[in-house]
Parts: sequence; structure tokens; C-alpha cells
Amino acid sequence: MERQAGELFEEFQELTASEFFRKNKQMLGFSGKIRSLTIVFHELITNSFDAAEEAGILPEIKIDLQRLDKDHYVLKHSDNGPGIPEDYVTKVFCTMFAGSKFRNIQSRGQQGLGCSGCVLLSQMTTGKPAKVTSAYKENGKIKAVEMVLKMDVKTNQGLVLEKREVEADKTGVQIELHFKDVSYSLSEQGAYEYIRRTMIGNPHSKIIFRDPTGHKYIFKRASDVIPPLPKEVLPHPKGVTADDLIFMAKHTDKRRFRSLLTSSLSRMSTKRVNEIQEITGIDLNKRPKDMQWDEAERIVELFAKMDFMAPPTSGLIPIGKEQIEKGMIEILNPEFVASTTRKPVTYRGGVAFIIEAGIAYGGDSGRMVGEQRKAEIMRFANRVPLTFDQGSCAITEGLKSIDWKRYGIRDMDNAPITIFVNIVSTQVPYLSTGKQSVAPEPEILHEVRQTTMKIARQLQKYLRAKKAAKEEALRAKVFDTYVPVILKEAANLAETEVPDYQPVLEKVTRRAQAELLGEPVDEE
Amino acid sequence: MERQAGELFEEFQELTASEFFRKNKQMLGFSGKIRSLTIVFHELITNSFDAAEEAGILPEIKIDLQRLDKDHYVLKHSDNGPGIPEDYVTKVFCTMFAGSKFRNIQSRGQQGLGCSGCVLLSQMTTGKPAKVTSAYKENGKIKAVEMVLKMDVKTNQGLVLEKREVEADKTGVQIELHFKDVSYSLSEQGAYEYIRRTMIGNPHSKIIFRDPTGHKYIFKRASDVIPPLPKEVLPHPKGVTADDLIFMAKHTDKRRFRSLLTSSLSRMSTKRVNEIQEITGIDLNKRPKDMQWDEAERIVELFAKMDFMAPPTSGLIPIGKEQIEKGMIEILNPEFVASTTRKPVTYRGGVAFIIEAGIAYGGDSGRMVGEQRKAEIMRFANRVPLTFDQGSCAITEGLKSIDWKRYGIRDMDNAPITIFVNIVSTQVPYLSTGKQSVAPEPEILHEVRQTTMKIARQLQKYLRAKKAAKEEALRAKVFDTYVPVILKEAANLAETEVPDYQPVLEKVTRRAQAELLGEPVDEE
Amino acid sequence: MNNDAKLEAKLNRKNIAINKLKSLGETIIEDVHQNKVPALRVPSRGTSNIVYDDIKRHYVLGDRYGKRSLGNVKQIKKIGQMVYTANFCKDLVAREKTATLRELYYISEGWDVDFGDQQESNIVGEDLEVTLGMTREDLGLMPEEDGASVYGKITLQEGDIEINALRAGKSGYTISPTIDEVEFVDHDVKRVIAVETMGMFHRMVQEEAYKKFDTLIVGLKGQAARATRRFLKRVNQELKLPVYICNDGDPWGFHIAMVIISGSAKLAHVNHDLATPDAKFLGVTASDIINYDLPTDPLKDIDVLRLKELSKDPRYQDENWQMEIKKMLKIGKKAEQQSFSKYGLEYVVDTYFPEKLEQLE
Amino acid sequence: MNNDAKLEAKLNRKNIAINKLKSLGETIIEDVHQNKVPALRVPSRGTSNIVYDDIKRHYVLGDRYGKRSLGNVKQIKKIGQMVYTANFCKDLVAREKTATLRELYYISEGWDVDFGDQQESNIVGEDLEVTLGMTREDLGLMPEEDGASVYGKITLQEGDIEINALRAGKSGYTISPTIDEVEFVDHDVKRVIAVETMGMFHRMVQEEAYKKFDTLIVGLKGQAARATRRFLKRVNQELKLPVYICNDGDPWGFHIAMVIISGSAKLAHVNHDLATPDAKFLGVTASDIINYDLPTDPLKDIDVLRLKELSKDPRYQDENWQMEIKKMLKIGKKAEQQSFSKYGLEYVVDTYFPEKLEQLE
Repeated sequence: MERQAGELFEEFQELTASEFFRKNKQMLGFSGKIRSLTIVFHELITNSFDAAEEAGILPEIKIDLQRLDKDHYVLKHSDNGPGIPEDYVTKVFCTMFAGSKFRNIQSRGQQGLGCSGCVLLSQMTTGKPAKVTSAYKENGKIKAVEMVLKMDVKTNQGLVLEKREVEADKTGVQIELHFKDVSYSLSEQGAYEYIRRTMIGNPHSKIIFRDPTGHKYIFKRASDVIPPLPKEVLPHPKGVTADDLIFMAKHTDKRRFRSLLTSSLSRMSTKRVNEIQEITGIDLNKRPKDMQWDEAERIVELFAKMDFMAPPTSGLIPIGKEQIEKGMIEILNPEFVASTTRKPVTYRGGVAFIIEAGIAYGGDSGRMVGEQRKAEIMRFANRVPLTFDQGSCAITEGLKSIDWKRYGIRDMDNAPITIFVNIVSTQVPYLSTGKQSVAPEPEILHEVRQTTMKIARQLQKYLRAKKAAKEEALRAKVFDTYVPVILKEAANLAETEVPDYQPVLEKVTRRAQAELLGEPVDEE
Repeated sequence: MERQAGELFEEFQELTASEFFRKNKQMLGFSGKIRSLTIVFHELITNSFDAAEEAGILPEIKIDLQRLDKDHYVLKHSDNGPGIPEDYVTKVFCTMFAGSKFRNIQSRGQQGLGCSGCVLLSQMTTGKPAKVTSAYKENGKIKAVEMVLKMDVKTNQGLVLEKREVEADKTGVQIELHFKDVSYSLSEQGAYEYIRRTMIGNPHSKIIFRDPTGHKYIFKRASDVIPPLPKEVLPHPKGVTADDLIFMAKHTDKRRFRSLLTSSLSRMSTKRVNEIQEITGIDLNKRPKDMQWDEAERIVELFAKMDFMAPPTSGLIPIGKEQIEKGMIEILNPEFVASTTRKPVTYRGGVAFIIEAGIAYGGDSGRMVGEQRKAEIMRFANRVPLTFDQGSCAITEGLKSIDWKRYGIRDMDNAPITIFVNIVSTQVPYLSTGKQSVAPEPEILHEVRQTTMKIARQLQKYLRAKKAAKEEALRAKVFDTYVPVILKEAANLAETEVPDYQPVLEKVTRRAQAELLGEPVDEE
Repeated sequence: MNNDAKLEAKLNRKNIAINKLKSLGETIIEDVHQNKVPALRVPSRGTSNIVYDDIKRHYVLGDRYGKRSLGNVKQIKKIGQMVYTANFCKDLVAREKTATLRELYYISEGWDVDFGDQQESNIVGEDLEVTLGMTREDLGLMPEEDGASVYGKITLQEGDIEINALRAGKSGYTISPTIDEVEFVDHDVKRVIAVETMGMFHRMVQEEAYKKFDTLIVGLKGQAARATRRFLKRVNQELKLPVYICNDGDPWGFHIAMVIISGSAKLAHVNHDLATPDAKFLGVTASDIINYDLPTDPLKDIDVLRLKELSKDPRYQDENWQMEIKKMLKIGKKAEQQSFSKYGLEYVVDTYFPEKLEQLE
Repeated sequence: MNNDAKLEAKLNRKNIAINKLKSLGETIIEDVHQNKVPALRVPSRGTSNIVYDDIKRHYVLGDRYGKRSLGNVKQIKKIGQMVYTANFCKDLVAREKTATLRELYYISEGWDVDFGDQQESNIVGEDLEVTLGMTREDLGLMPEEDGASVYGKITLQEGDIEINALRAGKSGYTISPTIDEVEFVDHDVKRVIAVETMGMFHRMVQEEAYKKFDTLIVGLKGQAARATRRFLKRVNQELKLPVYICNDGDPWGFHIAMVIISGSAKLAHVNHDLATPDAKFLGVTASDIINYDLPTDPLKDIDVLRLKELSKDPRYQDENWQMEIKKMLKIGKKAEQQSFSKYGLEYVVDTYFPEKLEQLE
């Protein structure tokens, strides 16, 4: 029995983003009990960090995780950031796709889903509202408001259930959320390990964490330097697509396409624009809105052929050698640590990135598995620990491809080593939705290898010196023991007296020392 | 230098779903050139199937894929479905989160992202608009309209660039899209294989596909039976969460919670509602909107303890044994085929599902790898082929855990076998965002194994009979050859004449036959 | 035995072999005449049919049989191979020739029922042995491998040649596979000492152990060949000489000795011809390792496993063996024969052997 | 040689060995007197110092040296081991005794510079050989393994014992490691045929090949031991007897022959004493496989690999070898010596050997 189209479309409807993600929470990373909780920690911590740093404040976060029942937790998360103005509180916590991080800027979070996603998960699993206190400065004075919020998924808006002004002596945001169907775990993918790694990547921050058993961990600040704020950088010509150009053209306030190009792209001089006009024959004086797709496409094709200066890297703020080492020493208490931050380079022709890496050896480096310490790899993107999907990540792949034996590490997997790698970029090329692994672009693989190999050589030097010291003692003993008996036996063989061998013994000992220290040996 | 919160929120903005997915297209499954194109095929084909079947029409799809340039393709996709009323065309193709499939119904697609996602990808990679022709019946007459559409990502709405009425003699939708950055491949994860598998899961459909080389594949219909339309089924009490109850309560038009329960859940009688009221002490006469979270939670907890009839399965429409075999015969031309459809059962306490499986052996079964045919597993969910992430899928896991040697397949991996498994459910528990693998719920694993083992026994019987026939011929020959020469040699050994051995020869041949057929052998 | 007696014995052996082979054919032909499907009963050599005989002190076959029927597709080829092989052997014995199993395998190329591989022909050879109750040497099928080297005052006769094992070179007389055709003519020794390695053999020759101990020296070269075991049994039985075995001090050395003493499970059907139950294990024991403070290697996993197997083996149930196995497991060490050289090359002959022989005799 | 000359030659060998060993000690002590760090120059045995000598037709060592210095931590232990071993050997030679490498290893337990494992003591043994330019047999260090079996009309003298290899038993006379102390007293043969397996050896004895071909039969037992190679060289040189080698028809059989003919790379420093460049490979060749239609096995991957290696080996550059290797690769098959039994046990002696000898002589 055939039915007409009209009938069939009676049930047609549109969903809001909140409704959609309510049905598809795994798209927000909420799949599995342990992972779900780690994602919540991740979203709240990165948000607090970004806010504090943007406001020029050394981040300090207090987290209190209580277990009420088997799978039921209450999470209190408070920061010392600049706070959220009252008007924006519901948007930040209750509206999907709302945020301030949609620019071409190096930042930890990026999707505009983080905080509202946590509230959605809380509400879906417990029905409880979120309690938010925001203290912020307005006209130089601190104002604080406490709100109880629910998310209305039908409209993708927050509903304020309660609101009252409160007293506060410093700025910051506190949020209290209930969760069910999540689980706190000490495993490598659990919330605790997430915090520990976060501290290594962010030694300028302080986190006080009370776990469900009531144990209080204080992760101290290893450095008092607030990282400089990353600047927004104009996209590099080699990094834009035709669609990007058209999108810019549609939303610009420039009157001419040429001025759009120079003002919206980096490394784009008037001279270059003239060249483009000449080669493509496109009239760049036309209004941006009149730009055609095929014209945009021809321009992008030309970009690929032109030489541009590498993208400006003022937007990239690495952690830096000193800070990385401070962080690793604070957390791992190693016997040796080395780190380095490379110069910026680009992948896919125009996206700038920096790789920095650190190695810690001995002490608490590595991960205890049973009785033994095993090597561990800590991956970071813009200081954020990457916890899942390590298999296909450029960082893992780069590190695994290194021939560690060349650096004096015979059995890499079972060495007491922690390797830290951070990729810094305005556009980290993630492999998957969850942003948990970095695509193995050839340039990134190359940098990860080079960076790590450089510090591995330092580790090798350290290990070698340690071994050499041991050996020197051994060698002196070897000569003392063997020279007399061998000469006695040789005399026996020659059927003669044992000669005075003291001068020869001294000679060989001297020579052996010289050899050990790499000095020239006098050959006879 | 500290900055105030107000300053920081100047750049705060909200995105539409389209804007969001423009920046995060990998969340729609568009990652990698081959995969992107396969996902496009998948979205368009499933949409056409669902539409045709809902309207009671045997689906017929024509696909024409042209390659204009290295990575540049034009895809023309047309179906014989009921068409889309003019007013809905832009919504279907240009609005994210819009669709008619958000009910608790067995369907192929489900997210409201499919068609609009394809248009977004086309537009992002080529800047070209989509060309859609929709022919549909209105008041019994066919009306057809051709539209050229763009998606306005800023508003998540379609922009009609051109529109004109056209002539049409039957209903259906045709869409023409340009793509770059995609790739047509014959690999297991490519578009061609996707169609081939689709045909096995949907033997009642017809697809005519012209590939980029101009070769025209006609996948003929193996069956003329339109599958019955799945009915919407009320959720089973064991399958709902507290959040679901609250959500229902909020959007119902019932006046009392008790009537909400009986009308919104299956297997929920008045007697049951009274029980619930008695045990929980909750007044179920109250208005749905007054239902508190903890009350909903207590009701759900009680559901878990109560015995309910299994969920109604009228909503589940399997392909069916006959249809599966027709499909496999049509496409694989095997020397042996067997299939079976199991009775519905439930997982996680309340979600009904059906597993059906088929095995084809010989002919074109299996996959050519180099010179050799290897076993292939075809996974389906509600008739839709699952192409990616096979590793962790319940179907793969279930099949791999079978001891194939017990069924006469010594080297499973290298056997000319195709195994087909389809899971039918209103809620297939997908593992990942891309809906490409089924979570290994214990009940599903169990069903996959049982179903497959049942038909594997039939295959074993077939293989055994085939082998036995071969052996019988062989045995007769063995006796004919050996008995005379052995007796000659024995006579030689005994230094005597060769006796007349005809009777003995007949005797052994008779006995061997009996043995082969499992009949009792007369022992001396 | 005088020469006539010898000749008679030899002829006798030959006739018995030919008759037994002939009767195999007769059984089959007789079955055909009686219109029965011919079948041969072959004593089973499966582990469950191999029994340790406490009285005989070696393994023997039990009384279970397998069938080779002309009416069974799987067995018909085997029965064919047996008949062909029997004919081949009958010819060998009649012509007083021998052949190796390898040659048998290649010869079968010309048969209507040939062997698929060497393994198959070996099994049929054994089938014939157990079915007829004769050793394969009796049937003319010789092993490839030569037996041990023998040094010392013994005179043997092979055919019409007399050999003095003190005058056959420093490496001594080599026991050939046809040892049963060798006669002991004369000897002037009081005992036999068999050693595992040729290194030790040469040491003993060099240190004149044959004079010091009035002994034959037998260099086993590892696991003793069938011919060697037959030789040791014959010198023990016919010449009433005590036999001592000195091997490496590890489970493998123990077992080389034990196979000489009590036979192997695999050859249960011919152990009555091969085992020398009165032979004695002289060393190296775990006690020796401790008492002589020998240089050792740690036991490997496989050594430990093997020792534990031995401790359950019926042949090792005697108290002494049990004690030595336990002791070795406890110290976790093994030692080679040659490790006595730690105390100088002569030590083993000058000190170790005299002390141990005194203990045992 | 008469007896006096023999004795003198023997004493001479003994004195040379002792003097060479002594001078090793003297070099070291002299260095100390001159206040130099003592060091020994040991000819390198690395592959790059092993050269095929076209004139001598075998591998020889080149002129590269390595150093063992008392001033080098890694070398000091080696030099110590060498000196201790030299003293041990000097004592052996002086007392006219021999020891195996295994015994040397255990003896070293009492030294101040002992060996970590057998491998180490083997290497030092070789170091001593090349440094002094003497074989280790000259230094009293004997291999464990006995040499080949010899059957046929030859009389040898070991010490004061005369041995007739036709009267030493069916398995013949066993070449002992001390072959250099054996004198050839008398013989009545025209040639020597060496065969790879004892199965073939016994076949030849049984079929009286020694009579038919006036030949010595030598049973190599696989890869020829040093003593066997020395024996073959000596019969070839001293008795001017042509030597023929008949092995399995596969790369391994080829190479067993080639090592007898041209020596091995590993023993380049003693090849002048071991190689018999005039010895000839009789079979089984790839041509034989085809001409005699022998039962074969397919070449395995490793066989093919080995054949390809051989084809590049300088010892195989002769036209005939190249042709046979190519042919074997082409037919992809190999055959064993014993596969001639396909035509009956006697065929190999009655037909194959006469035909092949005629071709070669």
C-alpha cells in the first residue's frame, strides 16, 4: 500500500543540539564509566586553566570528589579564574555550541561543548541541577552570584531555578555536579592519572584534589610564571581552503577582496596580492561577496605554488624547557631529566606547530606494573594530556620508531623512564572525534623523533658516564689482578725468572685511564 | 596583568549545528578520502530505502559517479521513493538535526545528520550547490520541483538559489552533488563493496551503479517482497532511565502519571501501575509535570526488580531466511548456502533484538586476496552494512570465538566462505560515534554464536557429504588395486599359488561401503 | 662353542627367520581359502601396552593386539607393505645379506605398495619385528649407525677374521650392526666399563685404564646403539663380565645408562635381547658432584622436567636412584664426565674410578 | 721411512712444538725487560682475512693481524688464557699426552685466568694454532670426535701395533684423532673411495667393492672430521692414491666433498695440512639424478639458498661445478646416495661406481 509523501512528513521535526547530544552522548566522549569521569575532569580543568591564564592569573583549582553510592558521585570543582559575568553563566553551562574559543588561537579546549556537556551528563544520569557560583570583577569590584541551573534540552537554553547574590573576596567559579554511571579509577585512563599528567604539562598551576576515600592530594606549583597568553594568529595562505576563503568573504566588513586577503591572512602583502591578481587574472578589487568559488579555488591553488614565509609563531606558546623540567622533577623526582623545545615548523604546508619533549629517568619515572617499573609515554596537545586512543597517535608512533638501543636503553619497555611530548599548535590535527590522538603527519612524526632523539642523547651521555665511573674502578682491579699472574705464567713458559713488572703495570693502568676518558693513548 | 571577566566575554558567541560540524566534519564520519565517499553512499542509500519502504514501494536506486579530476567527483543519486514535499526539501538537505527518524523504531539511519551532512561536505570541498529534483504526489497527482540549494551554515538553513517546476511521470528524489577530497575505491571499505553488501542485506531492492570508469553494474532484485514496515514500539520498562521518564513526563499530554506510564511504556498494565504505587508509595495520580527525579529513579529501580513480559517484537522486521538466501545466491553464486533467523530476545534487560545469519560456501563467496579466496565477514545492523571498526564489534568477536574446526573448516581464514550476520533492533547498541560496530553485550554475543553455529552445522553436513562421495569412489579403487597385488605377494611369500580372491574382494568392497554409510559392519 | 656348533646356530637362526616370514604369507592365503577377509594380528606398541616387568627388570610388550585387515582402507596399505617387506627380508636372509631401513625405503619404489616416507617404512619394519617376534637384525634389516668403540683384551671373530680389540688402533674396535654374527673367541679382562663420550674413552686408553682395571673400555658415543646394547648384554651373559656405566652427571646421562640396564619402552618387543639388568651405573652421580666438588652447570628447565619424569619412571624406583634424583634436584646442578679434569687429566683414572669401583664391587 | 727416521721425525715435531710454545713466553718477558707493554700479534681469522689461494687451491689466511695487549682490559684476559694454555700444551707435548678442548676447559678451573665458557677456550686454542703456525693436534689438543671408518687392504702402525684395515671388523678401522702419529706400513690398493654415510660404507663392504675396485672404503659419517681430512691428504700425498668422494646429491653432500678437496674457510690456517686438492667428487651429481632417474626429494628453500651461495663460492668456480649447481637448481630436486637401491641393493656397486670411475679416470 503506497503512501504519499505528505503523510510521511507529518512526523518531521527539528532537534536542538542539546536534544541531539542527549541521544548521542558518546559523541561527547561519554562512553564507559571511567572514561566519562575523566572527560568531565578534562573539560572542567581545561576551562579553568584557559580562563585564569587569559585573565593573567596563576591557576589554582580545588576538586572534591565524593562518592555517595556505588556509581553516584558529587563533584565540586572551583577555580581562581576571573569568573563568569552573570549574563553568561547559563550560556557557558547550559548551551551547546556556545563559547569564546572559535578563533584561530592555541587553546586547550575548542569545541564549545565542554562545560555544557558535563551539565548534560549530570542531568541525564541524576536529574539533579547544577549549582554554580561565579565571582567576578565588575567596574573593579567583586560581584558574586550563586545559581542553581537546569538545562532545557528542548530549547538548548539554561533554566535558572534559584539565584542569589553572595559575598566573595576573590574571583573564581565553583560548580557542583552530581553524576551516576561514572567511575573513579587509578588506572592509566582514570581521573587521578589525568590530574597527575596535567600537572606535568602545567607546572605553573596548583591542584588540590580530595579523592573519594577522603585522601587529599596537593599538587604544588613548580613554577610561578604564567605562560604568556597566545595571540590570535591570522591563518597562513597554505593552510586555508577555498571554502575558508568564501566563508571569510561572506562574513567580512572589508569592501574589497584585496583588503580582505591582506587583513585576514598572514604573510599576505600588497605585493603578493598584486602577483595573485596578475597570475590569476581575477579582479581583486571586487567586493568580497562577489567572489566566486572557482576564483577562490584558483587562488588557493596558486597559494600552494607560491613561496610564503613560514606562518608567524607568536601565537604558539610552548611550555618551555625550564618549565617542563620543573614539572617533571616535581612530580617524578627523577635521577635524571632533560627536555627541549624545538623551533616552530609547519605541517600540510601552512600550519605551524612546535614539538617539545622531556625525558625523566629513575626515581618515580615510569609506571609501576606489578612489581616492575615500565616505560610510560605522556602525550600532550597544547598542555592537555591525551588519555585515549594512543595506538595510532603520531606521538606514540614517533617514539616507538626510535631505535632506543642506540641510546643505551636496551629494553625500552621495561626501563624506568617517563617520556613527555607536547605538541603546540593553533590547529592540532586530531585523528578522531574525541581529540585523543594526533594524526601522523610526516612533519609531526619527524619532529617528534628529532626532539626526542636529541634529549635521548643527553640521557645516553648520563647513563654512559654513570657506567664509566663504575668501570674505571673495575679496570684498575683487572690490571692489578691479572698482570702479575700472567707474567709469572709467561716466565714459566719461557723457563726464566719473573721480571720486575711494576713499571709496566703502572703504564697500563695509566693508559687504560686515558682511554676511558677518551684521551689519546700513546701507542708503541 | 589581570583582565576582568567582562572583557574576556566580549568574544563569546553561539554556533549553529552547521557551523559546528563545518569545523568538526570528522564527527560526521568524514575522515579519510575513501571513508568519506562510503559514508556519502551510505547516507543517501539508506535514506532512499527508508523512504521507499515507508511508502510501500520496492526500492530502485540509480547511482552515477563521475570523476572530473583527480579527487573531484560528481555523484548523481536518484530513487523511486515517494519524493519530498517542496516545503521539506531544504530542511532535509540543508538543516542539521532535522528528520523524521527520532522515534523508537527500527530504521537504517537515525541521526538527522545524514543528507545535510553530505550537502555540507560537498559545499565545503567544492563550493558547489546541490541540485535536487523531488517528484511527489499531492492529492493524487504527481508534482515535481527542481531546486538548486546551498546551506547557510550561519543559520543552519537552506538557501534556494533556483527553483522551477518540472514534469515527472513517477515519484522519487534525485540529488546531484560535487565532491573533492574523496576517493572511489574497490577495497573492503570502499563505496563499491558497500553497495554489494547492501544488496545482500536488501534483496528486495535494485541498484544500478555506473562507476567512474563508465562501467555499469546492475544489481538485480532477488525478491519482490517489500519488507513489512516496522511499527513504532513503546519502550520496555527495563529499557528506560530516570531521565527518560522525566523527559516523557515533561512532553506528555496525559494528565496523570499513571496514564503516562500505561500509554508510554509497553507491558505496563493498570495492575502493574497499582503494584508500583503500592511498593514505592508514590502517588501516581499526580500530574506528570510534578514527577520528581528521585521518584522517577525509584520507579526505574523497581522496574529492574519486577518481572515483565519480554518486549513486543512487532517492531522488529528481520530480513528472513528466504530473503537472505536469495540475496546471497544472487550476489555470491555459491555452491552451498544456509541461513536462519532467530527468535527475538533482549539485552540489558529490556531491548529486543533479533540475530539472523547466513553462510555461503564456494562460488564467489569469500574475498579474493591476491590469488586466494579468504573468508569474509559481512556485518549488518538493520540491513545496513557495517564497514569500519570491525575489530571490537560483537559480530566479529562472536564469529571469531567459534571453533570452526568442529564444523569441518580447518583453516577458517583461508576458506571460500562468506558469513552474513544482521542484528535487528530498535536500539542497536553501537560502540562508537560512527555507528560502525556493535557493542559486545553478552546476550548479543551469545545469539551471534548460536545462530551461526546452527547454520555451520548444516555447512558441515554438506561438506561431509561432499567428502564422503569423493571417498567412496576412492575406496572402491583402493581395494581393486591393492587386493590382487597383495595376495600375489603373499602367495609368493608363502611359496604357493595365488588363490581365487574374487569373493574376498567383493566382501571387502561391500563392507567398506557399509562402513562409509555408517551401517553396521559384520565382523568376523 | 666349537665351529660346528657355531655354524649350526647360525643356520638355525637363518631357518627360523625364513620360516617365520613364510608363515606370514601362509596365514593370509589360508584366510582367502576359507573365504575370510585376511587380517594380521600385530602386537600393539602403544604406550598402554608397554609394561615394566619387575621380574625381568625391563619393559616388555603386553598382550594387546592391533589388526591389519585387507578389508579396511586405512589398513590395506599397511598389510601390503608388510607382505612386500617380508618378501624382501626373506630374500635378504636367504642370500645372507643385509640392508638398511633407508635402502628398504628406496627399494619399495619398485613395489605396487610403496612407502610414502621413511617414517612409514620404519613403522612397518617394527610391525614385522613384533609380529614375528624377531629382531630386525635377524631379518637382515640393519641400523645405519655403527655401535660403540671397544678397547681392551678381547678377541672376536667376524666371519673368518679374528680381531684383537687391543690391536685395532687407538680408537679401538667398532661394534658393527651385525654384532650377532660375531663370536667371542678369547678375552683376558675382569669387567667392562662403558663411558658416554669418546673424550673419556681416549682418556682411559691414554691413561691405560684397561691395564689398571683389567677392563674393556666401551665408548658409547651418547645414547647406546642397538648393536652396543646387544654387545654389552652378550659380554655380560656369555662371558659373565660385570658391566659398569659411567656417563655425564645429568638426567640424560642417567638415562643412557638406564636404557642399557633396563631397555627402552620403544623397543619393549626386543628388550629381552638388548637389556642388561645386571649392568651398574657407576657415575657421575649427584653424590659424586658433591663429594668431588666438581665444576657444574645449573640445571636447565628441561633438565628439571626430565629428572621429575625419571623419578616417576618404574625403572628408577630403586632407593639409590630416587635418592640421587632428589639430590640433583636439590643442588640444582649437573656435571660432565670430563669435569674431573679440574684435578688434572689423570685424576679420573687414578682416583675416581678406583674409589667408585671399590664401592660397587 | 725406516724406524729411526720415523722416531726422529716424531722427536722433531715434538721439539718444534715445545720451542714455539716457549718462545711465546719469551716474547712477553722480553717486552717487560724493555719496559714495553707486552702484546702478541695473532693472525686475524676474520672473513676479510681469509683468502682463496688459486695456486694452492684452498683457503689460506691473509697477512692481517690482531693484537692481544696486556694494556687493554678486553685483551688482557685473552692473553692470560693464551699463556696458561701454552703452558698446559707444553706440558702435554713434553709428556706425550693429549687432551680434549673440553678437558682444557675444565683444567682451566684451577688457573687464575680461567675460561668463561667452552666457546672461549676453543677460540684461545685456535689463537694459539695461528699464532704459532701449528695444528692443535701438534700441541696435544685433540678433537673429541673420531675420524672416519676405513676398510680395505692397508696396514697401519700406531705406536708398536700394526693394524690391517681389512681385518679390523666389518666396520673397519677407525681413524683416531692422533692420525699424525700413525704410519702407513703397507697397502695393496689403487684408489680411495670416501662415502658420506655408513649405510653406503656397509653396502660397499657387503658387495665387496674393496675387491672389485682395489679400493679403500672410507665412511665419512657426514662432514669429514679433521683427522679424516688429514688421513685422506696423507694417503693422497704419501701413497699417491687418487681419492674419490661419493656423497648425497644435494648442496650439503657437495660441500662435504669440497671441504675435503679445498679446505674450509674456518680452518684457513691449517688447510695446508688438511686439504686434498686432487681429490675428486664422484657423485651424486645433478646429472646422475637425471641419467639414473633416481628417486628424489624436492629442494627445500634452504637447499636452494645454499646452492646459490655455493655458486658464488670461489671453490666452485670450475665449469663442471657451475654446471651441476645450475642443473640441480633447474630440476629443483635432490637425491640420496642410497636412492640407487631403487634398482636393487647391488646396483650402486655393480653399475654406478664402475661407470662413474671410468668417466673420471
